[in-house]
Amino acid sequence: TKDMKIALSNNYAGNSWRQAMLKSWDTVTKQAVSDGVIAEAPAFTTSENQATEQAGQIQNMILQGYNAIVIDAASPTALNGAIRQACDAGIVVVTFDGIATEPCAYRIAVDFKKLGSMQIDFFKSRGLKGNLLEIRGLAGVFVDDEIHSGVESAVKADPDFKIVGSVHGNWTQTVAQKEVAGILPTLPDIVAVATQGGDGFGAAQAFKDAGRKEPVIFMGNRDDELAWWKQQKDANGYVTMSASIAPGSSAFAFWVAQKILAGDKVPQDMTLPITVVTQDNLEEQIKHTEKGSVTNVNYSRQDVSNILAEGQK
Amino acid sequence: MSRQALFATAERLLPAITLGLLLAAIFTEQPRAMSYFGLNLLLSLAIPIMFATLAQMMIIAINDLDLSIGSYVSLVACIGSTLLTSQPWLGALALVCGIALYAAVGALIEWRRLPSIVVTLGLSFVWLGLAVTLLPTPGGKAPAWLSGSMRAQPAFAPLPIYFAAVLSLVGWLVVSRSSFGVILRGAGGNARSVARAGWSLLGIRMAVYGMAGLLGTISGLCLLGLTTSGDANLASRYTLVSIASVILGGGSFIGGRVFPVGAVLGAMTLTLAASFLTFMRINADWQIGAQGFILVAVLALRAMLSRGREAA
Amino acid sequence: MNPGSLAPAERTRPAAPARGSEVFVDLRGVSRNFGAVQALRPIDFQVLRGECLGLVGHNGAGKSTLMNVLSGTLNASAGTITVNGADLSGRYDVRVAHHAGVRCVFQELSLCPNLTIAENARIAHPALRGIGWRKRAAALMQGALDQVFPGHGFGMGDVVGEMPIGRRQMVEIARAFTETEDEARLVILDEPTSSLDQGAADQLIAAARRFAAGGRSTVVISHKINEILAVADRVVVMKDGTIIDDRPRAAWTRDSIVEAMGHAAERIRTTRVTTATADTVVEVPSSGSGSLAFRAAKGEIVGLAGLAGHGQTDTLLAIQSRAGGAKVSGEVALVPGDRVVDGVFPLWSIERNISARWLPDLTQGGLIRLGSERRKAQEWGARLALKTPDIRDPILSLSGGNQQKALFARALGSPATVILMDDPMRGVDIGTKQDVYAMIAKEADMGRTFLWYTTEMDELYYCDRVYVFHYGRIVKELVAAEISEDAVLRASFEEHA
Amino acid sequence: MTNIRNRLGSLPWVWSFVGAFATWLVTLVVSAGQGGGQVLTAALTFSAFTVLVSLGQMLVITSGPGNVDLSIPSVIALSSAVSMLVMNEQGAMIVPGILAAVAAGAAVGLANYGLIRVLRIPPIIATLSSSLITTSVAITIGRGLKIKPPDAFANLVTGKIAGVPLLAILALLAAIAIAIVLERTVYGRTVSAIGQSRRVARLADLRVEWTRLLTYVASAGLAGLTGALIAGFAGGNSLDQGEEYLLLTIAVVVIGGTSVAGGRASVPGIWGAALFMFLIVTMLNASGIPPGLRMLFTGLIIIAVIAIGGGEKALR
Ligand SMILES: Nc1ncnc2c1ncn2[C@@H]1O[C@H](COP(=O)(O)OP(=O)(O)OP(=O)(O)O)[C@@H](O)[C@H]1O
Ligand SMILES: Nc1ncnc2c1ncn2[C@@H]1O[C@H](COP(=O)(O)OP(=O)(O)OP(=O)(O)O)[C@@H](O)[C@H]1O
Ligand SMILES: [Mg+2]
Ligand SMILES: [Mg+2]
Repeated sequence: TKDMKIALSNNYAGNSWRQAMLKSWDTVTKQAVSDGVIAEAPAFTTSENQATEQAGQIQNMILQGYNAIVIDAASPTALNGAIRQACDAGIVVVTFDGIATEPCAYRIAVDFKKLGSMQIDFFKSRGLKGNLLEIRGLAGVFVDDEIHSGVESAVKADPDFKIVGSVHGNWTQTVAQKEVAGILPTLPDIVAVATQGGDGFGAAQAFKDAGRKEPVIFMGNRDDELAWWKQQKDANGYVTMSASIAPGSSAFAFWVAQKILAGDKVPQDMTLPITVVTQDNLEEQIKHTEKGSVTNVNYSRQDVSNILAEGQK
Repeated sequence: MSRQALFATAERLLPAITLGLLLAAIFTEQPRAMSYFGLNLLLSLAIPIMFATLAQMMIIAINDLDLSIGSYVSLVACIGSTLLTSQPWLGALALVCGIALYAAVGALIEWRRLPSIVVTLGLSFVWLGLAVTLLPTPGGKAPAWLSGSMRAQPAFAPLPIYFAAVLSLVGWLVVSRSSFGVILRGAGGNARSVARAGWSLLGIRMAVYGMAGLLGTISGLCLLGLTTSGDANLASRYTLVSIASVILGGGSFIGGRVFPVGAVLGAMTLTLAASFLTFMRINADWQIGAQGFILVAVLALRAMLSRGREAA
Repeated sequence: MNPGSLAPAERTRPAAPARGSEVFVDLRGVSRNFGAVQALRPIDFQVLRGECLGLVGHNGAGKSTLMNVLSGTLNASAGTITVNGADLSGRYDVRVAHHAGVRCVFQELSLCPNLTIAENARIAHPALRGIGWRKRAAALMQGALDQVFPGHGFGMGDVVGEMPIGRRQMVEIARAFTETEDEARLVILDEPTSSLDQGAADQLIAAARRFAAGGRSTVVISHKINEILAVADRVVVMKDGTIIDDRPRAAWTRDSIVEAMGHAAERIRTTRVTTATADTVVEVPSSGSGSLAFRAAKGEIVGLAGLAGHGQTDTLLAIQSRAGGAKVSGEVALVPGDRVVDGVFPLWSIERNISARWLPDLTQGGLIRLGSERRKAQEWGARLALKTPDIRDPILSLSGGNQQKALFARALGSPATVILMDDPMRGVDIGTKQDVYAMIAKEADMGRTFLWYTTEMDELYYCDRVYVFHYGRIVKELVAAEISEDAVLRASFEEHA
Repeated sequence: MTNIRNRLGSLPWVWSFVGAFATWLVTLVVSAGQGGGQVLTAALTFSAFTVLVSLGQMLVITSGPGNVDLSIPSVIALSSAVSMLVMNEQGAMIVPGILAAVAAGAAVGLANYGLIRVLRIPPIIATLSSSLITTSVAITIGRGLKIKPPDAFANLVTGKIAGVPLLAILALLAAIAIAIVLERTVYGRTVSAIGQSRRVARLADLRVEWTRLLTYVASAGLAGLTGALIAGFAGGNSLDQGEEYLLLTIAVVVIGGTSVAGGRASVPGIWGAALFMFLIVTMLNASGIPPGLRMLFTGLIIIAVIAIGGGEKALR
């Protein structure tokens, strides 16, 4: 595949996760290019976080003659038209993180439902019981709905928990902080907060400001979230957990695309493991996380083969 | 022709010139784009933007601004991918209601003399709320006739070119030539004068908003035909894009100065400007900024021409 | 356009004024108030068929308000309106008025600036629609302009906003005379000549006479008494919202009208004793072939004459912004004439409008002293006899002439030593004009320089020197003794190389 | 009665406070009277940011029809990164950090004005373009990394005096200062004058272009300051911190009674509308209805308040 070209189509660059994702792509593809694995692998970001713009971007990539397009999709369905056109033009399409439902595309999915339900399972395992606050993402977006339905079904199945409040934090720390601060005074005691990532630290700040005792806040993978957790852990033995999707998934997707181009057989649907930080490996993870960034896993070609092989079993 | 007239003509032709320049740049960078297939790919997403732009232009013609057109287009796509497919009559009814609501908002704005900018901002939440309620997670499916017709491959030129030509012509006839268009632009130029001549500003505003609603509806359906499924946030950026397109096309925010042909060309230009970036290799950090530079460059051209005209 | 409406020119005025005494419009007990301001006290007002009615009165007398009621743009607070024998009270509005044949050219011009001449005709006529409406609209306007202002030189595709105010006024006047399925039976002209030069004003007067001769009616409002005397069959005088006098033309003289309006009869015009000094304060180099250089001295009153829109305003604006090589020593202030476009801040009070030019001088430690601002504004309001209950009222609550006075106060109250006046007496009543003339003379005595563009020939006699403009060039300089209507006109119409 | 209505009509900002108060009452009812005081404290804190940026937006909108500053979100992203980089977690660098943030904002404001003046780009598009460029600069500078504020700074911006957030006091002072500027300085009067007509203002010898320049610089400068404060408050900078202020500032300014057509500003309304916008969200969140309906009601409430308050009074 040394004379082939792979492009990354990205729809948003405005937060640390996406920045880390782009960085992972950059690191891994630079290496791959200099190793002569691939001819080139540029990344493109739309100026607006919008499916229509990304669809246009993909159409241009078709014209540019890339052999494969790796997509972090703005919408699971709205790009289907453009993806179909790409497939028709003989281009390999791999979607990750934000996946697309178009059957011809490869999907590197994260089980977002599980990301929701595992939070409740964790609270349960901690022996908690009572009122929950749920912080959701951006309304109308696939990921938000998936995680939410995971949380919701788990809570429904468990009489011990009740969601007493729900706000939309838009995966943005400041928004989460603002929304939680607003609703908090109207809520009874909260034992735990279910989150979607990027919002845990904001929630913690809001609780602190309101002079309330911080409940168990499920964390994402941002450095600030882990740092706060560590600080609480050292101060008073605070226990929580973090689960997220690693920005290195872009590297994962790159290798998948490369393998397909190289002729390897790869399943249409793959699952990327959720990256988990626990009380025990917290310090370890923080050490590996760039300051101010997010916890990451940089997948090598070998890792990808291993994970795929495991998935086959 | 005098120098001044020359510059004035160039200024009028500016939207076409910038579009031409962009196309030329893209063709040089990627000769493959210069084909039926290539043009279709480059411009198909401009179709819904053209409609949204004309909708915005109607509103701008009477000195208002519509901050809700993007979410309205998204809502239409959501209705289209759910109700219209499953219960066509109900779906059609919902779309008609949307247009009627638009007209009602126009009436409210005139009746209470409200600033359109906040009313439509509020309205954008209403549309978005309805869309999220209807389609909490992206999906649904466009009616087959819709996605089929947007995939049509007519003879001679690709579909977007036909759309652009027809829209320009109809827009020009209705807004720039017809006797109705005069009243419309007159209301933007001097509403008091129009009212003093006995026209009902209420009627004019309702008609304008109703037409904007209709154009927005068509925009949503075209977009749905292209994407084949709905999404509550599908077209939120159309709000700003449509405003920018109207301005690129030579229109101004006040005074009833709008140009339908320019607006259509502006919509195509903006669509291409975004694509243009994909053809240039730019450092990832600067890709967003490069869009800004392109916008500035395109508009700077206009400034140069009008300077030239004034100096001549 | 109905060819009968503007019958062939009649050179001489008809001896018998009204054709029959049939009443066309009859207003009875009409009143109108704006909040506490009683703009119209209960008033009876008739217009006869075939009559040309002159309406005069001081600024704020209620003339425009009465005409607004008559044309349906304002509702009367009380009273009945009968048009053509039909009682229309209660359901009278613009549409009804238009249908009954009542047309109005408003004091504040109301064309759509973004539209062409032909398109503006469409705004006035619902019947102009369907295939070929553009052709019909253009023909309609062309016809009307040809009749009212022969030799006008307009193209029907010209955009109104790109014309100077005088030209816009011509278009709007002509539009009022156009007819489609609704005939024009009564045309109201509210200060139609305020921005017209003498030639166009004369054309209009002749056209109004012809119109009346065809059995239609006109109402003309003007502060130029000579025009009223030239055009009217009957003159009605208003004062403070009521009609105080109403006599046929023959029973009036210039002085009796002025007196009836409540002003002292005009002083005999004296040639000014110049106070010009030797210091040149304004200098504009010649703009090219055959054009004279412009110069003004300290204490001098310099007139800018010629046909309307021949570059006088541009010269004033160039001096203000010191463009085009203009050299000015000292501060400059402008009194605009086109108050809507150039003069008034519509959202502000009278006070703020007046003080806008003074702000830097009212400032102490970076803050405007509100007390002095108010005191000074009030003082200037009083000096110019501004007619308002409260200086804090919105500027738009003032009558047109009073708005103009506020603009005078803005410039005269400033520390500027050079005052530019862009035909500033538009719509100012005679009494005030006299006061302002006197004030200008006094200020000039004290060393201020006035550059005065005017379309009123009479005002040139107040000048020390006059430059005559023709197509953007200064073609003639007249010193005090040479100034006469004849000399100015001759210079304006001469062929210049 | 008509008298009262007229009086209220001339105080367009009253309605935003009425709206805010009503929403707060409903929130109390929904939450069974619980936490009313704390809701207010939270509202004051978060409205403070909104007020600071909206004051700048108000100046821009007042300076004439079609004038609006869309670069605010990107300025916040940039200035929060700049301030945190300069402070570098050192208490001694707090003041330089804030100054740097304001300067970064002012530079963007200057660029905005340059685009509008030199290239004659309509303000909406000019500020939109510059916001895209600013975002790229922010990405390049900040690399998307979050830097923590010095503890002293964080404590300062989250501090309270007698239950009243320091930030709210700052925003109140800023609002009072701007109100004085508008009413009592030549600059302020000129902003209103050019908002009504640039031509008339120029003919009245007001400094039109200088005033426009100051206005765009002030707006972006205030956004710059706010960026630093948000970074301090939120425990660090991030690229998406300003996103919500794009439309929020416009809504707050106009609901507060400032005329979109330019020329008339309303400072108290900024506070009323900022509180109102925060409390709507809180009220709907507390009511527990589904997200779609929440947005729907947000929109309807905004429209209702603006419609009841009524819009521009007819001029003559
Ligand atoms: N919209 C308004 N609001 C408040 N007062 C008004 C309004 N319109 C007119 N007035 C007042 O009504 C009175 C009559 O005004 P009007 O315009 O009829 O005077 P006019 O006779 O036409 O004066 P001019 O010769 O200066 O045009 C004036 O005192 C004016 O201030
Ligand atoms: N020197 C001047 N004196 C008087 N009026 C002027 C002068 N220059 C411009 N104007 C008028 O002021 C208004 C604003 O003009 P200006 O040229 O400053 O705007 P602009 O910066 O070109 O704005 P835009 O780019 O939006 O057109 C116009 O109506 C113009 O005719
Ligand atoms: Mg009048
Ligand atoms: Mg200019």
